[in-house]
Amino acid sequence: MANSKRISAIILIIVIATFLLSWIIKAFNLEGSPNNTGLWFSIRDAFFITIAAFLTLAIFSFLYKDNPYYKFAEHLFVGISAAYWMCVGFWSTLIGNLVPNISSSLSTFFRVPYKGLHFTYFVPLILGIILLMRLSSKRGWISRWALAWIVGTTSGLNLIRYLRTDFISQVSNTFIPLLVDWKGVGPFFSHFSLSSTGQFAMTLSNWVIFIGVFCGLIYFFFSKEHKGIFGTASRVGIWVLMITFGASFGYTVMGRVSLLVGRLTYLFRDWLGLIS
Amino acid sequence: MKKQVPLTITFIVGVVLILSVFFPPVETWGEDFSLFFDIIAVFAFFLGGGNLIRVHTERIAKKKKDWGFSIITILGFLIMLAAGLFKLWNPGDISADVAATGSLFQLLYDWMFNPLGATMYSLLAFYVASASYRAFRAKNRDATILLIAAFIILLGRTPLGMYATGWIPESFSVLQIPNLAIWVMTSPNLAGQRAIMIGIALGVVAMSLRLILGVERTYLGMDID
Amino acid sequence: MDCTGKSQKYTYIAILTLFLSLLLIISSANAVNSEVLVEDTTSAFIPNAPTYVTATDYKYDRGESAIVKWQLSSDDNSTGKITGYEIFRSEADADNFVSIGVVLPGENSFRDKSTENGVSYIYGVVTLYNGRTSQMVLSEPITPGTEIVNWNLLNLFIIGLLIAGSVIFFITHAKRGKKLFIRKIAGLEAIDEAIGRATEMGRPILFIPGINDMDDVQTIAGITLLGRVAKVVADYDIKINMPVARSIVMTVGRETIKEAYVSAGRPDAYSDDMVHYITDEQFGYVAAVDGIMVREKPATCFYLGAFFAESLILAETGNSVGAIQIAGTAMPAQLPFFVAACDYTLIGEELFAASAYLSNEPKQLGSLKGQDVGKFMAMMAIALGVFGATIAEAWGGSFFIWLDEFMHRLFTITN
Amino acid sequence: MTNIGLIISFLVIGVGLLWLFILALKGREVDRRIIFIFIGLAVSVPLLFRISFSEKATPIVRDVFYKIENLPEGSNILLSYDYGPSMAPEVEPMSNAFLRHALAKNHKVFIMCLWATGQSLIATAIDSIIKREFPEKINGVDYINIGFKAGGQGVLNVIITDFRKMYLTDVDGVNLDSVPIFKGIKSLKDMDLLISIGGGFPGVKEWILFAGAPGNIPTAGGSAAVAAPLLYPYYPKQMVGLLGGIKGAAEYESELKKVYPQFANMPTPGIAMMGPQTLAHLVVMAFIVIGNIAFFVNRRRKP
Repeated sequence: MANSKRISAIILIIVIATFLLSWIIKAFNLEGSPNNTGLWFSIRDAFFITIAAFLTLAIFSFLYKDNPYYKFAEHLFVGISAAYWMCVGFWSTLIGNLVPNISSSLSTFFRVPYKGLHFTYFVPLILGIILLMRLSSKRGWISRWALAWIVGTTSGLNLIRYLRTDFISQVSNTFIPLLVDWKGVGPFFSHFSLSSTGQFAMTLSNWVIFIGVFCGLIYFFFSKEHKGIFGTASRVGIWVLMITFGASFGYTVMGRVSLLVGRLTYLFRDWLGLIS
Repeated sequence: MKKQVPLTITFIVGVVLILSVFFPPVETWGEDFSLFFDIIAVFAFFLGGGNLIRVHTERIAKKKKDWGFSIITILGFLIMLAAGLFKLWNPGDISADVAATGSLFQLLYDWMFNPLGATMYSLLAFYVASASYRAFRAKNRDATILLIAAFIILLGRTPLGMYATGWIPESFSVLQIPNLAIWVMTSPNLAGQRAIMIGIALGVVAMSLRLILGVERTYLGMDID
Repeated sequence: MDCTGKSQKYTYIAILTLFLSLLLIISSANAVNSEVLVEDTTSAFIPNAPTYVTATDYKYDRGESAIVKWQLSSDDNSTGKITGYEIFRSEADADNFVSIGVVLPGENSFRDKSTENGVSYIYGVVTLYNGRTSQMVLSEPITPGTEIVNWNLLNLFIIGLLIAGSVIFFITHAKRGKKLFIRKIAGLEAIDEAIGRATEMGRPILFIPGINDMDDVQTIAGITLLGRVAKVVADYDIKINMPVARSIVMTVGRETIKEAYVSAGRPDAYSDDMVHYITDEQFGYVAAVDGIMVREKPATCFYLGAFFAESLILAETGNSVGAIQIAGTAMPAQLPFFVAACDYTLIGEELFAASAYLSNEPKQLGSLKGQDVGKFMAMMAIALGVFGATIAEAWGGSFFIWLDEFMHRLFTITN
Repeated sequence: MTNIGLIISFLVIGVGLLWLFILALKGREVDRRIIFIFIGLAVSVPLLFRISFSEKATPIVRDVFYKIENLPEGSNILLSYDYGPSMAPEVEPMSNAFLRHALAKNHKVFIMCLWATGQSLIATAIDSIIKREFPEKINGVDYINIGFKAGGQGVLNVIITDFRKMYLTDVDGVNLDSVPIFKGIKSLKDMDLLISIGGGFPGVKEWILFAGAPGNIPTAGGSAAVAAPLLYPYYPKQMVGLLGGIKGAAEYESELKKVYPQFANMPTPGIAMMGPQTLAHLVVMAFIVIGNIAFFVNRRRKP
């Protein structure tokens, strides 16, 4: 047990030493660079750049195994992000919308245009305070009144919007002709081509969309046994869904990789200065 | 009493917001109810912060596992909160943008919040790679179709696809990998996503209806015990 | 074909006829208010002002916008002499005309979006040709007002009524104890087989209900399926391990498993630490679950609930310890990884159907059937619409052109 | 420089893949951390040697570009920064490209966000792009930053009919009634184009559901790659076009440089990231192939 404590102490010393070293080198580096903004700012910016780099490495250390440095960085992140959202929300919506409608003295103090006293704005104020009562386990049940307003608004807004744009519009988007600028069988084969903007590609595309949507809906249809024609249609449906998942898979891999490229660019360029 | 009042609030708010679409005079009410929802949403941020403080102070008080790191969470939280609420180092006056350049709030965002958040998610690139090597198998027909489609997209979404199949003449240009990737996205993917979207839309309509009419109450029953 | 099947067929036919008859009423309502403007073309002479300017209150809003229409200036032809039209507005009594918009040649209408409800306005339109303007032609004064009902949204209201009506109908139908038919869910068999494997190999089952709280429908469905797994676990005394990321999910999970043990007549075999809380934080939770998987080497892993980026890490570790993995989630972004890495995946609504099938709860069953009516409507409409569009495009024929137009107007919301 | 880099990259990656392939064939379990090092190298090497490829815009990206390009000068364009640090590397090149394009076309740019973290991102964008590259643009006349409001779809449901009910001032506390750019702007319906940049919730989908479709306002999107496939059903009717992931950003940047010579030497982070991105894709594909070959070989070996 003792020597593992000693190893972690050594690691800690090495980390702090490299941190100070990197800070000093970065400070000189910034001081020497053409657009330096004075000694104090170089030291401060060098400190911040090094902090950001060490926090990045602390999170990457999770890849080796869960360790105290990762826990430090992760706990710091949880604390900072909670406070960040609180502050921006406070200034933008509480001061920006609530205060101008309930008190003129506060409005002048915060320099926001006073809109006159609107009693209806006390409804969200009271419900908001009630929501905070959830923190006390004894009188927590009253917080459900505020939760009710949130659930009511979300449901009321979602019901019509999803029905209109995700159901009705998607159905009308699928009213597509299965024979694109059709001039008869002769012309269709006479200038037949596989070019991506050709008539064949467009027609095939419309067929795939129609069959894909129709069979996809059959796959998610639960009121009829998937046997016979219905069974084959639902199997075609699952094949189309598999292509859809394949596409999402490809895009997700692309997305995750570019996040890593972004972080490594920071480390190589802003911190180590290996690339311009 | 404990259940009746919330159910009526949900019913009234839900119905007013639905009517505000169909009856223009009710639209003003719809705007106000949405605005009140936005203000309550900020109190929900405060609830999140309060919860965080409660959990971590409790962990420190009871010396639970990793209680030392809870101090870091609380410290980070308080420093950021002070920087934001008092607009420390903020060039402007009290009504200035909380994230104005040069303010401590913006510095902490740029140099701590941003690297931590970005790096946390960039870990996934490593996990995607290791999962690709160890877990993604063409075990059955469905998984095979999935992996083939993924290949076309992965190749088509990078210049590699163009170099590999750039030579194919225009009259067969559908077979060029980048065009094939575009076709996969705008036909089968579009059809599959649309079928899923219609399914989810009907699910949202049904669930919203159950919540407004009070048939669905699990969000209420959560903390009775 | 039991009797419920036959009565179900009648309900569909009833809904369908209701659906079609109501549609006829709507289409006539829409056809009435689309005016047709006659274009007049006179001989070209020195460019002059547009003629016959009219302003009308924009229908179905709170008096916040008006439509200005005019007939094109007689020289607005392909020679391109004029560069456009400018629209002015002034309050009826005061004579202060202010420009509110410029449109390109060939356009004959403009929508003024910022009028005050109840104030009366006069609109003027002039023809522009490179800087100079013709004299202004005025419209009659109009006062934009609020309409009570927005009739443009009648089709949205009807379709919404049909879907909401069928959901409510089936929920009340189920509440009155009537049996509602749901097809066999292949996923449930896969779950039973996976549990069977755990009993053969005598190794534990790992159950993960997602990382969201009980307010997420997917977590509720996950807990319902836990009920089925717990029943078999209680009967054959298999070790179950359920690490959770939310304290409320822990309490509900414990109740579900305890109930299964009690109904299997072995309340003493149940212990609370089968279900244990780890942390709310996404990656911290996944790291801990990975540790459990590697140590205990479960025979079967269940991932049923709401998952985010961590689905990838779970499925990969489960694969590496050689467990059979059954996943189920409605998160579109995570389905590809579960499908590629797990043995069976309940895709989106299948998770909810399985939960409704098992729980036989009226609200879940009824809403599932109501959604099926919605899907049935969507399928019929798409078939009709595509049929009409294809024939109208390829061969024409007045009926098909009308059908194509009618379906488009019915399923397009203009406000 | 770059072609040496290309050779070294392919060498490093090729040798590594071969070694992993042999291990897999022997059915040897490969520790997850070795693969981590491998993908780390596969991204770092091309980054250090600055390998980049040329890009050509695909239709779904071109539609957004030429929608902004063909709008008459001085049109109203709304940019919404709906993302945070977890998506910034992917979508920040898009928001910078949109900002440069709109300002180069002298459109009026209204900037807001539905994510709290957007407020810091906008402050950085205004400093690094508007103030530095477009010094002649005046705050409150050519562009305005109205910042964050909490509530997501709740915000959209208000500003679709009445901006001033939700936004009384801009982000610096200046009353909107006294700002020239907001004269005559009553609601979102006065915007000629809405562009939402993001990929989470609230994001492009919420802008289409709660603003673009009900208000009949043209809406375009710039989304993280994860969310792009889910938005295709809206294209082209409910969504003018979409930039999906870093590839979308790179395509838009290449179109911008082609049409606007003044941007010849502007930073193009999107194109710069496509080099390592391409090689990483290659490695992931190779992993899948190797993994599956080993899977089938081992399955045949065991009964």
